[in-house]
Amino acid sequence: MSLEKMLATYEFEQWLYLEAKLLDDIDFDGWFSMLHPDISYSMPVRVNKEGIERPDYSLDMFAFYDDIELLKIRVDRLKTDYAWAEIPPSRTRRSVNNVRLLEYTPNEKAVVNSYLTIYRSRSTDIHHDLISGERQDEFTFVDGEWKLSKRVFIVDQTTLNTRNLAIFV
Amino acid sequence: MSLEKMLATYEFEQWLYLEAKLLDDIDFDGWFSMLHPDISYSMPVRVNKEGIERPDYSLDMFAFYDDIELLKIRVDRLKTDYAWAEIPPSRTRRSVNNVRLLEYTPNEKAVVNSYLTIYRSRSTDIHHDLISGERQDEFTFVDGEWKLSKRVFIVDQTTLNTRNLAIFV
Amino acid sequence: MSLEKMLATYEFEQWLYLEAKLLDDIDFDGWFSMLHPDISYSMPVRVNKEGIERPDYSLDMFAFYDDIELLKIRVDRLKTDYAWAEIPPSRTRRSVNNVRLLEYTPNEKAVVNSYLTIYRSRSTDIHHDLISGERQDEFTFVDGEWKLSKRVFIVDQTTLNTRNLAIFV
Amino acid sequence: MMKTNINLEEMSQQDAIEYLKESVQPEMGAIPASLLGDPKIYDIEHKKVFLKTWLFIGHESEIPNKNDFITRDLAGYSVIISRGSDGEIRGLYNMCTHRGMKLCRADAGNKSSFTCPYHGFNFKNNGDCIGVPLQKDIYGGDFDKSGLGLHKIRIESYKGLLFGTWNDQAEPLEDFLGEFKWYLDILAGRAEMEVVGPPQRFVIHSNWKIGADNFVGDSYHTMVTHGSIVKLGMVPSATYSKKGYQIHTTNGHGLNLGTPNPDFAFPEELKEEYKSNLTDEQYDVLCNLKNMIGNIFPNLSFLISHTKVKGQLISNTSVRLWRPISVDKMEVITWLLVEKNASSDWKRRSRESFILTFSPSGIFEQDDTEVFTDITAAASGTMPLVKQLTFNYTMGLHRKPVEDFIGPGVVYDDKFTEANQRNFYRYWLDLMTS
Amino acid sequence: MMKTNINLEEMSQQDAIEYLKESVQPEMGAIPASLLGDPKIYDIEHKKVFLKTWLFIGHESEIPNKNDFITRDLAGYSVIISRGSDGEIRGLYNMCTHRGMKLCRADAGNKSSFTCPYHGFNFKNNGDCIGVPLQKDIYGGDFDKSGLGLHKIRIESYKGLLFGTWNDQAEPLEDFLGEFKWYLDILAGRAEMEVVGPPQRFVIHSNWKIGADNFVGDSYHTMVTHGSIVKLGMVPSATYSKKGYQIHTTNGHGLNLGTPNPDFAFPEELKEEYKSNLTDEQYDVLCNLKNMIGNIFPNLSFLISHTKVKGQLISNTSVRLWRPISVDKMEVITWLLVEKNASSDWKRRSRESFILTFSPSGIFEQDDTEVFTDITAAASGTMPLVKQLTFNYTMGLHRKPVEDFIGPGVVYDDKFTEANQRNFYRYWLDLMTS
Amino acid sequence: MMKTNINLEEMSQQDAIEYLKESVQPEMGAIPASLLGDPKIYDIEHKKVFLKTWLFIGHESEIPNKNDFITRDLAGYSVIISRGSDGEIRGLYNMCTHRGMKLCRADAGNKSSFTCPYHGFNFKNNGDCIGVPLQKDIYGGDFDKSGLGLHKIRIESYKGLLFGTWNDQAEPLEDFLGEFKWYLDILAGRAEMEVVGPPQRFVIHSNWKIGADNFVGDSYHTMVTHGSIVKLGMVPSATYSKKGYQIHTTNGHGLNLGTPNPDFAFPEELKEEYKSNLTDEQYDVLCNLKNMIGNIFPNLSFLISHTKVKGQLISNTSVRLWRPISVDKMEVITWLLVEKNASSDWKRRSRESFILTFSPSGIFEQDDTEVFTDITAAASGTMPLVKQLTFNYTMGLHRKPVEDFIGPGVVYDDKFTEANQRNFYRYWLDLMTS
Ligand code: FES
Ligand code: FES
Ligand code: FES
Ligand SMILES: [Fe+3]
Ligand SMILES: [Fe+3]
Ligand SMILES: [Fe+3]
Repeated sequence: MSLEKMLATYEFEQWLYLEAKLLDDIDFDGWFSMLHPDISYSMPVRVNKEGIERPDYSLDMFAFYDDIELLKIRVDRLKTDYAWAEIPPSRTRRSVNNVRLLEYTPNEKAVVNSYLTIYRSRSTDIHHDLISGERQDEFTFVDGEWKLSKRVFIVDQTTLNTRNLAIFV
Repeated sequence: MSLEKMLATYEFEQWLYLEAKLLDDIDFDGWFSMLHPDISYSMPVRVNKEGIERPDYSLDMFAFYDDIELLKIRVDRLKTDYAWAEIPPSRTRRSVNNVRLLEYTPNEKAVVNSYLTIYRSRSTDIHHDLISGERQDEFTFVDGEWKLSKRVFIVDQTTLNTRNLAIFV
Repeated sequence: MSLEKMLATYEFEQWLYLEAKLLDDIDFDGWFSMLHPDISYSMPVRVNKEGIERPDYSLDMFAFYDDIELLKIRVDRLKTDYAWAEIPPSRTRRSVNNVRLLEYTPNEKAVVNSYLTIYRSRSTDIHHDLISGERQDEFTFVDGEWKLSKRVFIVDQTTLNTRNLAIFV
Repeated sequence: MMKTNINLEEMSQQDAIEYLKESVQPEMGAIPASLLGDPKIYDIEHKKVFLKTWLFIGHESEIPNKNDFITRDLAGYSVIISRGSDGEIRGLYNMCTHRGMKLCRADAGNKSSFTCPYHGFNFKNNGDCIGVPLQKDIYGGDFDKSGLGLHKIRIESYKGLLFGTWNDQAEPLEDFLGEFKWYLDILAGRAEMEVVGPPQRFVIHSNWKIGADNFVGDSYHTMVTHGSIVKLGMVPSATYSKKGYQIHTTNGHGLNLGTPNPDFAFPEELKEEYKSNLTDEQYDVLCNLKNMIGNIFPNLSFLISHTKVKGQLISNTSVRLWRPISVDKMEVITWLLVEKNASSDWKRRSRESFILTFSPSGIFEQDDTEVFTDITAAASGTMPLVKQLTFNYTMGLHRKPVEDFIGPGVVYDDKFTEANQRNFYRYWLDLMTS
Repeated sequence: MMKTNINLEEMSQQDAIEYLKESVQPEMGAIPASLLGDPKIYDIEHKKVFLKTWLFIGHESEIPNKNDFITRDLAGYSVIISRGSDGEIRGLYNMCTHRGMKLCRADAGNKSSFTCPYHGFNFKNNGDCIGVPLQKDIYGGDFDKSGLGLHKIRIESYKGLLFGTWNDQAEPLEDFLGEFKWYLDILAGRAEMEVVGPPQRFVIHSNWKIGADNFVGDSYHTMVTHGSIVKLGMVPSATYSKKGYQIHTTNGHGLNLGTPNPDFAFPEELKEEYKSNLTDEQYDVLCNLKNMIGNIFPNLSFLISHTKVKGQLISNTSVRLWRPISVDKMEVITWLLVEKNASSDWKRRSRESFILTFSPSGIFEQDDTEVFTDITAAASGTMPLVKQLTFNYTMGLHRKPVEDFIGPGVVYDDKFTEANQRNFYRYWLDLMTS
Repeated sequence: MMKTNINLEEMSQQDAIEYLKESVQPEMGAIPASLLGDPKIYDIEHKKVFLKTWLFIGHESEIPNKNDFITRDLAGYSVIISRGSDGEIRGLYNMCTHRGMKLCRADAGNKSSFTCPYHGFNFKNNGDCIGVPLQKDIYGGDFDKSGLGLHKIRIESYKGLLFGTWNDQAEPLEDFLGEFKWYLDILAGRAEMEVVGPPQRFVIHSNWKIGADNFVGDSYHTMVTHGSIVKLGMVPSATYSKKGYQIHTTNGHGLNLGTPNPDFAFPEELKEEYKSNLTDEQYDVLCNLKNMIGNIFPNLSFLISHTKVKGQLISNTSVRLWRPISVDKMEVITWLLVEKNASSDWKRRSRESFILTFSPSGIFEQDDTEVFTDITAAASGTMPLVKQLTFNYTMGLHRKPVEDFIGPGVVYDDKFTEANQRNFYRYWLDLMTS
C-alpha cells in the first residue's frame, strides 16, 4: 500500500472532519470558504425499485441541486435573524466514515467516497433524528488548497425522517 | 508509532471500507471474492449474565456459523428472483469504526478488531434499524491479496431489533 | 500534508480506539491506567440559546466534573457487587469519529478533538440509547506513554435520553 | 374557568361530535386548539374525512404508458395505480385477496400483472385474479377465482390530477371540485403538464390541518415567517404578499391569487397553448398572475410561485400532500409540475427554483415546518381542552366579498384575511358532524 | 358497502366480542383481516388467550442441575423458572413482593436464593421469603414473612417441554394438549432431547397469529415464498411440500406431516432409543418422516426439517415462540433441540442446518419475516373493518379427512389445505367469546 | 383468584375512581402495583393532580434581573417565567394566542417582549398583546388587542421556590404547603440561596411516583441499593440512614431528618445568617442535621446530603422534579442550591459532591434509576390488575408518633417506616377521588 496514497487519504479525511466541525459549530462562512466556485452540490431523491436494478435514486429530482450562488443564498439566509428553522440551531454531529480515495492527481484533482451519519437534536425534543448516506465528492486544488467542487449525497431513506434540510449534508 | 504499522492499519481500514461499499451496493459477487476459501464466519448469540463475568455471548449458538460453502449458498440465493426478504434490497450503510491491528505478519496473516454500525432502511418504512457490534477478523494473504479468513461478529443486543439477517454483518 | 502529523494523528486515533475497547469490555482498571494523575474530566450541561450565540453549554453545571480521585471512586464502585446500575453491564459500543490533532508537541503534549457516539443496550430491552457528542481532549506524555490529562465532553442533548451516566464518556 | 369535565377520550364518538358542534365556530373565527392535537378527533377525522372524500394520489404523467404503475398511499393504505393494457387508469388495494400479503413493493414500474410472494396468486393489472397455483386440486372444482379480484379503488382525474377514494358513494370528483375547477384549470390545465421525477417525501411532527390551513389562506405569515427571504431581496417587500385576491368555493377549497404581475410568469413561447386551453378570463388571470397558493380539501395544497433566482425571474408549479400519519405527524409529499412543451432550460430553472424554495431543503419550506411542529405541540394533550384554548381566525371578518371578479367563488380583493380558513373549517365541521 | 358504524375502538369489550361472533367464520373459511391488525382485539386476546392458556417458557434441559434457573417472559412478564434444591421445577413472578423491584436480571444462572436490590428482602428459589433486613424492629413483632412469598406461576411439562400459565384454573397441561401429545412424543419425546445453547431472539413487526397460522397449516406457501431454496436444489421440487398429511386435534393444535421419506432423517445409531420411547405406530411415522411443521396453540410452533446441506442430508428439530409485544410486533424466540445421545458431529451438522435455514439469518426464515410484516401492515387500522376485508381460508374445504391414518386427530392426506387454520381460529374464537 | 372482569381501559373514569377507592388502602399499607403502570390511572392523574395542584417550576435566583426569563414545563406545557420590568414574576403559557405558535424557544434569556415567528404578533413580558402587524387594516376598526393577551399561569413562591398551577381555584401556595413550610425554611430559607447553573435533565423509563415515594419516605433502601457507597466508606454504616426522624404533614408532604450530626454540615461563617433567618428551634435542627430527604407533593423532591469527599465533609442542597412524560417515563430535572454568601471554595466543593452523588452520573442516583425502571416494568399492563398485585407499605405501622419533637407534623423518631408513603398515597387518593 503506497505511502503517498495513505497521506492523500489522510488529507481528505482531515478535510472532511474539518468541514464537519465547521458545520456542527454553525460556522457557515468558514464552511463556505472550503467550496469551489464551480461546485455542484446535489442530493437526489431515493426510490424503491422492483428489484436490484441500480441506481435506486432519481436522476431528475433532488432535495439539493445547488451551485455556488444558491449555496450562498442559503448561507446568507441562515445568518439573518429570521431563519426560524434553525433558531436556535439544531445540535448536529456529522460523523464521517469509510473515507476512500478513488482518484487522485496531486495538486490537481481528487475523487473521494465517504459515508456520513448526521445526528440531529433540536430544541427541547428528547428524540433525535439520524440522517445516513453516502457522499461522492470531487475536489479541485486551487491556490494551494483543496476545494470541494462536486458533491452528490445519496441519502438512505425514501422518506426523510427529519423535519427539514435546513442543515447541510 | 511505527510507520509500517500505520500503513498496515490503513490497508485493512481500506479493505473493510471496500467490503462495506460492495455490500451496501448489493455487489455480492464482489464481496464474495474478498473471502478466503477457509473462512469461518460466525455471529454468536449475546446474553445477559449475572454480573461482569465474560464472555457475555454464547459459545454454542449462533445467528451465523458459516463456512465458504454456506456463504456461497446465501449469495446465490440472494441473486435468485425469489429472495423476497431483500426485494427490493434494504438501504444499508455499514459504518466501520475503531479499526485496530492486533497482529500482523506482512504478506501472511493479520488480526484486526473493528466496530460496525449498520443503518438499515427498508421499503417505505420511515423508521430505520441500527445493528451495532464488534468484528474480530483474521486475514490471510493469498496471491498478493488479503482475504478474510475469519470473522466473529459480536452484536450488541440480546434480542435483534431487525426483522431478519438477510444482510451480511 | 506532513507525515509526522499523520503519524501522530494515527497514534491518538489508536489511543482513543483502545480506550473505547477497554471501556466497552468493562476493563475499568485498564482504562484508569490511561489517565493522567492531573486529569480534569468534565461534561457540561447543554442548553438552548436564543440564537446562534455560543457556547450553548453551561460553564457552571456539569454531569461530570471529576479529577483523578473522583474517577477512582467511580471505578472502585463499579467493581463492588452493589453497583446495580450496571449489573449486568450495559452492552456499549463507543464509536470514535473525526479525530483531529489540533496541537502537538512530540513527547510532551497534544490537543485532540474527536466525535463520539455511544450505542447502549441494556438488559432485555429491545430498544437502545444513543449518546452523541464531541470530545475535547488533552494528552500529556509521561514515562514513554500518552496519558489523558483533560477531557471535555459536549453532549448533543439538553435532556439526556439515557437512564443514567453509570458509563464513562 | 376550568372545565375538567371535558375529556374527549372519555366521550363516545357521538358525544365528541356534539362537542365539536358547540365549540367549533368558523363563522365567528373561533377554532379550538384541540382540533390540532386531540387523538380522538384525529380518529373521527380518519373515518369521516379521509375514508370519505377524494384524496390526491398522483398525476397522469407519472404513468404515461400501458402497464405503467405507481404505488401510493391512500388514507394510510398502499394502492396500486395502474394504466391497463387498455390504457385505462385503475386503483387497486395493494393487498393480495387470498391472505393479505402486499402484492407490489416498488414505487413505480411497468407490469401487466402482479404475482403474490406468499402463495403465488397472480393478478392482472385490472385487478382480476388470473392464476392460483394448483387451483383445481386444492380448492376443488366449483371454486370461483373471479371472487378473488383485488379490491378496486375509485379513481377519477381532473386535468391530469388523479384522485382516489375509499368511498364508493362519493360524489363524482368534478362535482366535489365544483367551481374550484375554474382555478385548477389555470394550475394544472393551462397546458400539457408533466411531473418531474418522483415526488419528494419527508416527515414533520405536525397535525396535517396546519399545512392545509397555511396554504388555503395564510398569506399573512409570509412577512414574518419568511422574513429572511425578504431580507435576501428575493421578494420585493414585506407586504408583497398582501396584494391580490383571496377566493374560496364550496367544500372547503380555497386559494390566494397574487396579482398583478408586471412580468409574465410562464414560458412566453407557450402563450398559444395557454390560450387554447383556457377561457379568455382564465388567460387574463394567468397573464397577471404573480403567485397562486391554495388547498383542495382536505389535504392537497398547491402553489405557483414566481421569484427571482440569480437575477432572473422564474416560476414553479407544485402540489403537495399533507398525508396524516398520526394526530401529530404527517408525511409531506411534493410534486413539481412543468409545461411539457417548455424548453429544457426553462424546465431546469423551474426545478432549480422549486428545490431552492419548496423542497425539503427549501428556504420557504423549512421555516414553515418549524412553525407547524411547534403549534402541534402547543395544541396537544388535555389542557387545551380543559382550558378551552381557542385560536383567533377573525382576520378580515369585517370585509365584504367583491362582486366584480371574473372568476367564480367568494372573492376578497385582499389576501390578508382568514375567510378561506373559516370556509375550510366549516366544511371540515360539516363532514365531522354529518 | 361502507359500514362506518363498525369501530371496535368505540365498542365495549362485549360489543367487540359480539362482532367477532358474527364476522369470524372459520368453518366457512372466512377470517376478517382486522383480526391481525386491530388493537382492541389484541387487548382482549391478551386477557382471554394469553392470561388463560398454557404458554411455552423453555425446556427442562435448560436447567439440568439443582438451583439452576432461567428467566423467561410469560405473557409480557418476567418469570424465574428455577429447579429447586429438591429438584422440583417452579415458576415465580420475577418481582419482589415488597415493593415491586425485579429480583433477577440474568438470563440464566445457578442460585438457591435471590436478594432484592432495593431493600434486600431475600427469597429462596421456591419463592419463600426468608429474609427481611431488620424485620423485628421495623415491622414489629407480629409481622408474618410467609405472606410475602413470591407469586407462584403454574408450571407443567410434557416430554421436557415446559409450559406456564397465569391461570390458576387452567386445565392440566396434558388435558390441554390432549391427543396432540401423540405427535409431540415424536417431536420432543422420541429420545432424550436437549436444547443447544441459549434461544435466539429477534423482533418482527408482525401480529403473532400470522406466524402461528403459517406453521400450523401453510405448507402451500413453500413453493413460492421459499422458491429460492428450490432454485438452489435444497429441496427436490416445488410441490415437495404437498406430499403428506395435515392433522389437527382439539384446542387449535395442528401439524403437517411430510412423508414418505426414502431416507431416515435421524441418527441411525439411536434407533433403539427411539423404539424404546415410541409406540410402534409412532416409530413407523418417525421412520417415514420427511418433515413435521406445526403449532401448539396459541403460539409455540415447531419444526422438524430434513434438508441436504453440502450434499449431505441432515435434520434439525426446533421450536419457536411467537411472543406478542403489541398488535403489530412480536419477538420470535427459537430453540434448537438435538438428541442428547447423538454424535457430536451429528449435533454440529444439525445446528449448522438449523442456523442456515431457520435462525434469524435462516434462508427460509428471512423470506417469511418479510411476508409477516407486510400482511400486518395491510390489516392495520380502521379501513379493513369499514370495508370488511376478509381473508380466504377455503383451501381444501371440499376434502374429507382420511380414516385409516395410524395417528389421532382429524387427518387429511394432503398438506395443501387450510383445515388446520380453520381449526386454529375456531378455538381462538371460542376462547375470545367465552 | 383471577378477576378478569377488572379492566381499567374498559372502565369509565368514574368506574376507575370507584376501583381506586376500593383497592388503594394507604392506612393498611396496601398499594396496588397498577397505580404505577396503568395508563388510565395516569390520564386521570394528569387531570386530577397535575392540572390541579401547585407544581415546581424554578427558583427566583434563576431570573434575578428585570426582564429575565426562563422557559419551563408545567404539566407538559411550555411556560415562560418572566420577571417584568416592574420586578414582578409572572407565568405565561408559551403559546401565541393568535394561532398557537410557540413564542420563545430559548431556555433562558432577557427580554421585555416576545415576537411570534408566525405572523409577528408582539407580546410584552406581562402577557399584554402590544403589536399586531397591519392590525387596523386587516382586523378592522373595533378589534380589541387586549383580548389577545397571553394565557396567564398562577405563580407563587415560597422562600425563593417558584410554583405554578393551571388551576385558577387552587388554594394559595402557603396554605398548600401548610406546616411543611417549617422544614422548607431550613431547606431553602436558612440563608439567601441561589441556583448553580442551569438544571440537569435526563429521562428514566419510570412512573414518576416511584421517585416521589423513594424520597418522601424510603431511607430503608439506602443500605442495599446504595450498598456500594457504604463499601467505599463514604457513609459510616449500613444503618447510618436509620437514625433520625420521619415527618409528614397534610397534603402528602413528607421528609426524613437525619440526625444527630457531630459536625456542622454548613458553612461555619454563615451561622449568623442562618440564625437571622430561622427560629431557634429551626436553627437547632439545622445544627444537628446530617441529612434531609423529602418530597413536596406531588413531584418535587429535595435533599440535603452531607458526605465525605476526598476526606473532607461537605454538604449539598438540591431539589429534583420527577416530571411525568407518560405512565412509564419521566424527565428528572435537578437543581443545585448553594448559600449565596458561602465562599467560592465551599460552593465549588458543594457542587463537586452534588455532581458525584446526585447528578445523572451520581453514584447514588444511578442505582436508583435502575430500580425505578424495573419496578415500572413489573407494574405495567393488565396482569397486575387481574392478579391484584399489591405492594407492602406496612413498615412501621406498629409505631406511634413522638409528641416531643420541636417541629410540626406527624413525627416518628426512626426513619425506617413507610408512614410518609402512606401519607403521600392518602392525599393522592383524595385528589384522585375528589
Ligand atoms: S397471500 Fe397472496 S397468494 Fe396467499
Ligand atoms: S422492593 Fe424488594 S426489598 Fe423492597
Ligand atoms: S400564531 Fe403567533 S402571530 Fe399568528
Ligand atoms: Fe410559509
Ligand atoms: Fe415459510
Ligand atoms: Fe436512593
